[in-house]
Amino acid sequence: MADVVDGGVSAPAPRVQMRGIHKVYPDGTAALRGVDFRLHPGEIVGLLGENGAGKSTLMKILSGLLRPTRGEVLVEGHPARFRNPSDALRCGIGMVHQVFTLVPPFTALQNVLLGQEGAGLLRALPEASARARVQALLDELGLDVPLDVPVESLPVGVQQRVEICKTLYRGTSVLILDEPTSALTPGEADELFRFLRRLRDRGVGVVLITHKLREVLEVTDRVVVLRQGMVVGELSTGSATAENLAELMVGQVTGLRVRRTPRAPGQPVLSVRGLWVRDDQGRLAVRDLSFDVREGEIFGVAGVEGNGQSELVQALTGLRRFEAGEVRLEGQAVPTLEPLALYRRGLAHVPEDKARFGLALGFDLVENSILGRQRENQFLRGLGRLNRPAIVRYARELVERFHVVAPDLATPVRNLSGGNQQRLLVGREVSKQPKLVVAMHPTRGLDVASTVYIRELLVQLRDVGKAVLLVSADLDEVLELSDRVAVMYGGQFLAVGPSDHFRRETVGLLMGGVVPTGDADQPRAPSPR
Amino acid sequence: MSTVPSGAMGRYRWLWWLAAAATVAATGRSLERVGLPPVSLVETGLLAMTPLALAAVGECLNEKAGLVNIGLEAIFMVAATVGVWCAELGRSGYVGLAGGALTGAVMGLGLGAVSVYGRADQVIAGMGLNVFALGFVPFLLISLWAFPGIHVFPNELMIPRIPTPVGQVSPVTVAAVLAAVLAHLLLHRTVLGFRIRAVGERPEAVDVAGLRVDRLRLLTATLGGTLAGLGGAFLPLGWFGALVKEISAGRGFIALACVVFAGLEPLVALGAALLFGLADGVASAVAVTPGLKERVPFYFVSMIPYVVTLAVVAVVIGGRRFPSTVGRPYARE
Amino acid sequence: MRTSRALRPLAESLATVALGLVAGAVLIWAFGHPPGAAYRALVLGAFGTWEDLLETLAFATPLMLTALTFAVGVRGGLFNIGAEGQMYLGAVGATFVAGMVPMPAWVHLAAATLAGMAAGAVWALIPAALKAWRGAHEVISTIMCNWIALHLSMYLAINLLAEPGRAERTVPALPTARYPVLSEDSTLTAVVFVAVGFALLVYAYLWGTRAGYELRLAGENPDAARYAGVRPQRVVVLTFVIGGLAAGLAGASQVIGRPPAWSLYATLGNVTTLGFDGIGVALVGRNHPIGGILGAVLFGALAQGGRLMEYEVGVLSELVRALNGIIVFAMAVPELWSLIRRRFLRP
Amino acid sequence: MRSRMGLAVALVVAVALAGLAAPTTAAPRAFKIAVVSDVGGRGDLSFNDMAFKGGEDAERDFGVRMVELVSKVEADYVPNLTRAARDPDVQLIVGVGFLLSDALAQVARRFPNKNFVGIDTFAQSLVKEKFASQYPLPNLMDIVYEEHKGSALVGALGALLAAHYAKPHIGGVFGIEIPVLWKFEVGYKWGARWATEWLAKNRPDKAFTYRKDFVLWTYTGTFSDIPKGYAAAKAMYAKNAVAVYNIAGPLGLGINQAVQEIARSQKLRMGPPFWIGVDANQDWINPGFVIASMMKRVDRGVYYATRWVRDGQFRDLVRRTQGVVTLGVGTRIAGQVAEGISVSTLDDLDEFIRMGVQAERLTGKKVLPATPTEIKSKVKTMREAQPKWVWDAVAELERKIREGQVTVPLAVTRPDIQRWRGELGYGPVPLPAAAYRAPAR
Repeated sequence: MADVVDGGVSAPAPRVQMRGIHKVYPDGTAALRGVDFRLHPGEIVGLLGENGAGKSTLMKILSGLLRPTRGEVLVEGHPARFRNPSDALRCGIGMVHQVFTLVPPFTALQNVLLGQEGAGLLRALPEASARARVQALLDELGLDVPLDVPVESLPVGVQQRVEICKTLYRGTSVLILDEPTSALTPGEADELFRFLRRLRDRGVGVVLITHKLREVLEVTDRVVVLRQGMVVGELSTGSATAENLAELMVGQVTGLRVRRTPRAPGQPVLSVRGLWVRDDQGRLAVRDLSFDVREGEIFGVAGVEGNGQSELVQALTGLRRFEAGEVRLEGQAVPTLEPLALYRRGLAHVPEDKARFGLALGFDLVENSILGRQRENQFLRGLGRLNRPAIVRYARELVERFHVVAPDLATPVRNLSGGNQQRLLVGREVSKQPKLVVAMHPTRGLDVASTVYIRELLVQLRDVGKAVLLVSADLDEVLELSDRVAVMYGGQFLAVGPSDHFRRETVGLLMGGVVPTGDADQPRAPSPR
Repeated sequence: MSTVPSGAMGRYRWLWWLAAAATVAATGRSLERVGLPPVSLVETGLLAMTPLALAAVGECLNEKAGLVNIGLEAIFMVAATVGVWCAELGRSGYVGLAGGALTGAVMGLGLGAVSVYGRADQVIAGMGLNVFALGFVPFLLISLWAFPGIHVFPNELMIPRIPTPVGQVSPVTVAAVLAAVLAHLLLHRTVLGFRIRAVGERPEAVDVAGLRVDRLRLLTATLGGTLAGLGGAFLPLGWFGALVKEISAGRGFIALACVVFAGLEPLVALGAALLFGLADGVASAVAVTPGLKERVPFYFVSMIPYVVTLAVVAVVIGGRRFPSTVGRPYARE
Repeated sequence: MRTSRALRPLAESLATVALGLVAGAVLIWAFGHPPGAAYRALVLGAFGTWEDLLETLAFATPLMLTALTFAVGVRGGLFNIGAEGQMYLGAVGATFVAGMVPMPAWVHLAAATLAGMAAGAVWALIPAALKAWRGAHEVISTIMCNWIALHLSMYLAINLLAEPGRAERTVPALPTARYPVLSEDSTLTAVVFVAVGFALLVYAYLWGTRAGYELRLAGENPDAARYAGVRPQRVVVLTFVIGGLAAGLAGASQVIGRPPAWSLYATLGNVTTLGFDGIGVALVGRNHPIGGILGAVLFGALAQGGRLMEYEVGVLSELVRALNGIIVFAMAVPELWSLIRRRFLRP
Repeated sequence: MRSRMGLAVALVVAVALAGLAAPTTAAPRAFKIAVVSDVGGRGDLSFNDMAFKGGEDAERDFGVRMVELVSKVEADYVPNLTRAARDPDVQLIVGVGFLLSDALAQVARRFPNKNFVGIDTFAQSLVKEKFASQYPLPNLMDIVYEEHKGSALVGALGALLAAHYAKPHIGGVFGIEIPVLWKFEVGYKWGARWATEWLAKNRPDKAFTYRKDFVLWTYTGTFSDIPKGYAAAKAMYAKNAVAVYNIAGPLGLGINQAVQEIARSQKLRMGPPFWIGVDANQDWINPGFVIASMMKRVDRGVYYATRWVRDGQFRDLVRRTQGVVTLGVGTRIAGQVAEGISVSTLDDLDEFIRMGVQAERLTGKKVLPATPTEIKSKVKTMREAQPKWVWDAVAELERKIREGQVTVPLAVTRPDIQRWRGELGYGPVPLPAAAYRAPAR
C-alpha cells in the first residue's frame, strides 16, 4: 500500500473541492457513494477506475451537467451550486467529454464560438472579430486547427483539439478530460500529454479520467482511484506503481493472466485476399488486406479504434459489402450481407458492441438465446412456428453452462449486468459449434471476473482446434491471447507475426502508424487518403 | 453523419426555381384558355398560401431546433375558434389575430414542454393534440356561441384586404412573406439562429456550452406555435368570413408537407406554400367550373400537394438532411 | 416479480385513462354540467343494457384493427400512422367486390373481405417501398398517403362505385357479401369475430413464429436484426403489409359488416378518423394485439356511452373525442408515470 | 408494485363509481320528441337547424319536450335513433335528412310502438323494396318538399332582377349532386325562363330571351367546404351574375364572402350583387345582400308531425298517404293547409332574428351581425329598393302555381334531369370558354 497524501495539510485552499458526493440515478443505481475530491491550480490529477466506477459521473457533477443527490461542491472554498454547465463554466470549470460535443456541420470556429458569441441574440455571428482571438489562443497553446472546415470532416485527434480549444476559450482554469486517449494513437496521446503539461505550468488544474495505468503514471501529479462509487485510494504519482494502482482499481490482483500452452496450428479456416471495404461515408476503410486464420490459433488484430477494424469484421461476418477482394471460409467464397449463410457454415460472431449488435435489450433471455439462430430447425416447428419448449430448454442450458446470473429466464436482458449480458452472448455464439469465432472487443466494459472467464473461453476454443479472430483495442489482451498478431493502421496491417516477436513498445509505435526502423531506412507512415 | 442542410434541391436550386416559374406561367396561360381567371386564382392562391406559409415557417424553426410538431392542424382549429372569440370580445379582427397567435403560442409551448421536460414522443403527442382538437373545437363552438358546428361573426371583424395589381391581398399575407424572410435571416444571420441550428444538430454541444437546450427549444416551439396560431386565426378572420368546425380541413398537414418539401428552409417553405396554395386555389376553381370539372376530377387536383411532397421525399431527399436529432428528446445521460 | 412486470403497463394504461377521465370531468364541470351524472350516463350508455354492450362492440370492431396497424408498426420499429388511408382503400376494395362482382354466398363474403384487406395492404406498400428503398421517413409518407387516399377513395366512390340516384353513397354490398347481423338490436355483425380472430392471429404470428420474432427483433434493435440475418427491407414491407391488411379489414368491416347502409358514403364519413383513433387505442393497449382489443372496447364504450351522456345530461359527445385526445397526449409522455411514481407512489 | 397497480385500478373504479352513484332523478312522464340530425349536425344554418327550430316551436305550442341527438358519423344514425326510441317517454322520433333513410327503415321496424318521421327521406320506399310484406310501415312517415316550386319562384326573382339591372346572368351553387338537388336545379332554371316570358308580355322594355347559358350553375361536390362556395360564386359574379342561389348549406357563407368582397371594394351598402338563401330564412346573415331565401320549412314538418302524433292522426295519415307526405306551395293535409315552401318575407325575418337573439341571450355572445332593428331596416330598405313589378311578378307566379295554372317541372330521375337540362341548360356541358363567351346584350 502506497502512502496516501494527507488532504491539504499545508497546501493552499483547493481550486475546487467536492465533499460527500452521492449520486443516485432515477433508475435507482447508486453511482457515487460519498466521494471527496479536490484539485489545486497547476496540478494534473488522474481519476482512475474501472468502467462504472463513477469517474465520469463525478466529473459531470463538477462540470454542472449532473446534480448530486447529496454532497457539496466548493469553488475557492465557497459553496457553489451548479444547475447547468454554464454555472460551472462561470466558475472556470470545463469538461471535454469522451463523446465529443461538437456540432458536426459547423466549422471549428463556429464550434468554439457557440455560447460565446458575445453580441446580442439578434446580431450577426461575430465570426470575423472572433477569429483573431481564437487563432491567438490556438497559437498560444501551440495547437494546430483549421478553423473553417466543418468539424465532421476533421480527424478525431483534431476534433479533440477543437474541443479543448472550445473549453479553454471560455477562460477555463479547471479542465476535465474524459478518457481523452481512447481514440488517439500513442503518438497523438503523447502530444496531448505534452500539451497538458504546458497547461499545468500555466496554472491550469487538469483532471484526467482514465482507466489506463500507463497514462496515469506518465502524466499525472496525483491519482485518485474510484471503485464502485467510492474513493479507494489517493496517492501522489511519484509513490504509485502500476501494480498497486491496479490493485486499488480492481480490488485484488487475481489470475488476470490466462494460461496458454503452445500449440501447432492446422489448416487455414478463414482466408482473406486483397480485401477492400468502404465505411458508411464511402471512404475506403480496409485497403488490400490479405491474411489467414488457421485451426487452433488465435489471430489477434491490434490497433487504435477507427482504423478499419469494424469494417473488416463486418465484412467478414456478412454485415457489410466488400468493394473488392476475396474471403473464403474453409475454401468456399463468403457472400456479403448473408450473415445467416455464414453462421450455417460455422461462423460465430461476438460483435463489437453487444448492446447494439448482439442482443435485443428489451427481449428476455429466452428470446436472446436464439438471436441469430432463429432459423435453425431445432428451434422451429411446422409453418415457421417457434418451438418454444426447445428454446426455453436451450436458454436454460446456456444460463447454467456459462454462469449467467439472472433472476429468471423471462427477465429482459436490459436488467442484467454487462458481464452477464456478454456471458449470454458469448455462450450463445460458442454453442453454435463454430469453426471460426470472430470476436471484437470481447471483454470491453466487463468486470474482472467476466473478463478472465471470457478470455479463458477463447483460449479453450483455440485449444480444441477452432480458429479465432480476435480484434481488440486492448493491446495487452491481444498480446496475451494471440498466437499471431497483426497491427492495423489506416486500413492495412503494418505488421503481422507471432505474438512473442512483438514488444509492447513496437506495437505502440505501429498503432500510431510508425514502422520502427530496421529493415527500412526510416519510419514511414502510410498516408490514409 | 448528417450532411449540411441545404434547400430542397441542393445546389441546383436556381434550376428548380426556374422550372417552378415556368410551370406557374404555363399553368396561368392554360388556365386562362380553359376559362379560369388567373388573377382570381392568384388571389385565392395567396389566401390559401398564407396560413400554410405561416405555419410552415414556424415549423421550420421548430424542426431546426430538433422538435417536431405534427399538431399544426390542431393549432389551426383551436386558434381559429379562439381567434374569432377574441375578435368579438375586442371588436376587431386584429385582436382576433393576436388571440389566435397567443393560443398557438400556448399550444406550441405546451407541446414543447412535454417534449422537452416530459421527453414525450412528439409524434404521438402531436397526434393526440389533433384528436383532441377534433372533439374540443365543436365542443367549444357550442359552448361559446350555443350554435354548434358553425358561427358567423360580424363582417366588420374581417381583416380588410389591400387592392394590388395581383388582386386583393390580405395584410396577413404580407406578414407571412415577412415572417419567412425574417425567419430566414434569424436562422442564418443571427446568433440566435446559430444556436437554434446547433441545438437541433447536437444538443449536447449546446448544453456543455452553457446554453439552455430547454429554453431554446421552448422558444422555437412557442414561435412555431405563434405563427401557426396566427395562420389559424387568419382562416376565419382573413379568408372564410365564418367559422366552421372543420375549418382547417387538412391544411395543417399540408403545412407539414411544405416543411418537408422545403428541407426546413423558411424561404423555400414560403415557395412551397405558394405552390400548394395555388394548387388549392386551382382545385377549388376546377371543382366549380362546369365543363372543366367533368374532365379534370377535382380530387386529383386536391392531391397535388401530397403527391408532390411524397415525390420529393422519395426522389430528392431520402431522409437525410434533417437535423440529426429531430423528434428525439434530449436528456443528459 | 413476473406478474408485476406484466401488470405494470396495464396499470399505467388504466391510470392514463383515469387521468383523461379526470381532465374530462374538469372540462364538463367548467362548461356547467355535473360530471358525476355525465359519467354515470357514459358508463350506463356503454354497458347498461345488452344492446348497448353490443353497440359498444360494434364501435370497437374497426378500432381494434386500426390499433393493430399502429401496434404492429411499432413492434417492427415503424411509426405507421397510415391506417387511416389504408382503411379508406380497404373500404373501397371491399365495396367493389361486395357490390359489383356477384358471387355465391359465402365465397362472396370471403372475397369481399379479402379484397378489402388486399387493397389496404397494397396501399401500405407505397410508404413501405419509400421507406425500404429510399429511406423516406414513414411518418411523413404515411401522412401524405392518408390524404391522397382520401381524395382517391372519394373519387372512386363517386365515379367507380356510384349507385345511380344515391349520390351520397356507393352501391351497397350485395346480400351475399354481408356479415350476418348478430342482433337486430344493434349494428354488430359477425365481422367482430373476424376482427378479434385477426388480432389473435397477428399475436400468434408475432410471438409464435420465426418471422414474427424477426419482425419484433428489427423493431427492438435494427442492428441486432441485421446481425441475426434479418433483412431490414423485408421487415419494413412485412410490417406495413400486416398493418395494411388490418386497416383494410377495418375499412371493409364498415361496409360489409355494418348495417344499415352496407356501403361506403361518398364523403367516406363512415370510415374517417377510425384510423387516427386506432393510434390512441394501440397506445392504451401498449402496442399489443390483445391490449388493442381491450383498448378498442374502452374507446368503443366511450363512443357509444357518449350518446347517453349527451342525451341525458346534455354534454356534447364531441367531448368524448377530446377525451381520446387527452388520453393519447398523456400516453405520449413516458416520464409522466415515472414522475408520478417518484412523487406520489414512493413507498 | 402491487400497491401502485391497486391505486391505478382504484382510480378508474372510483371515477366510474362516482358516476354510478349520482342520484337518478325520476322525471315525470312527459311527451317527448327526439330530433336526430344527420352528419351535417347542428349549426348548418339551414337544414338541421330548421328541424331543431321546429322542435322548439312544438315545445312552445304543444308543451312537449324535445331531445336532440346530433350525429357525428354515419355510424351514429342507427344507435341515435335506437337511443331515442328506447326512451319510454319519446313518442316521435324525427330523422333529419335523406342520409337517415336506411337507418329509419331499420329502426322503425324494430319499434312498432314508436312513431318515426324522416325529413327528405325515402324510408318507405326502402321498406317496399326490402320488406315488401310490411309496406307501408304504419309508424313511419317520409316528409318531402316541393323544392322545385320554391326554386322556380327564386329563379323568377333572379331573372327579373337581371332584367332590372341589365345583368347577363344569374347563378346557382349546388352541393353534392343528389337527386333532391335536381328538383332545385330544374325549378330554378324553369322559373328564370318563366320570368323571361312574363317580361316579354308585361315589360317588353326589359325583356330578353332566355339563353341556355343564362343560369350559371355548378355542383361543388360538397356541403361543407366553404372555400368552394366562395370560388364558385366568385367566378359567377366575375361574369356579372346579378344573384347567386345557394343550394349547398354552409357554402352560402362562401357565397356571402364573395359578395362581401365586391361590396367592400365598391363600397356598396346594398346589392346587386345579391345572393339567395335556402332552407332557412338566411336574409339576416348579410342584410342588404341576401335578396330573399327559398324557405323549405323543415321546421314546419317537425311541427306538423308532432301535432299529428299528439292529435292521434299520425298513423291514419300514414295509411292514407302510403307514408309519404308532401309539403309545398298550397298543399293541404287532412283537410288543413300544411305548406312547407315559400319565398322569405319581411315578416318571416322576425322569427329568425328571434332565434339569434335567443342564442345571444343564452351565451352572452354576439350571434347576429347587427342589432335586430338594424337588420330589419336594412332588409326592408333593400326590398323596397327593388321595383315593385319584380315582386308583383313573383307573387303572380306563386298564385299561378297555387291555383294550378302552371306546373313546375319535377325532375326525379336521371332521364328527367337530362331532358330538362337539354331544354333549360346544358346537357353534356361544353368547355366553359365557349359557354361563357361574353354575352351579347
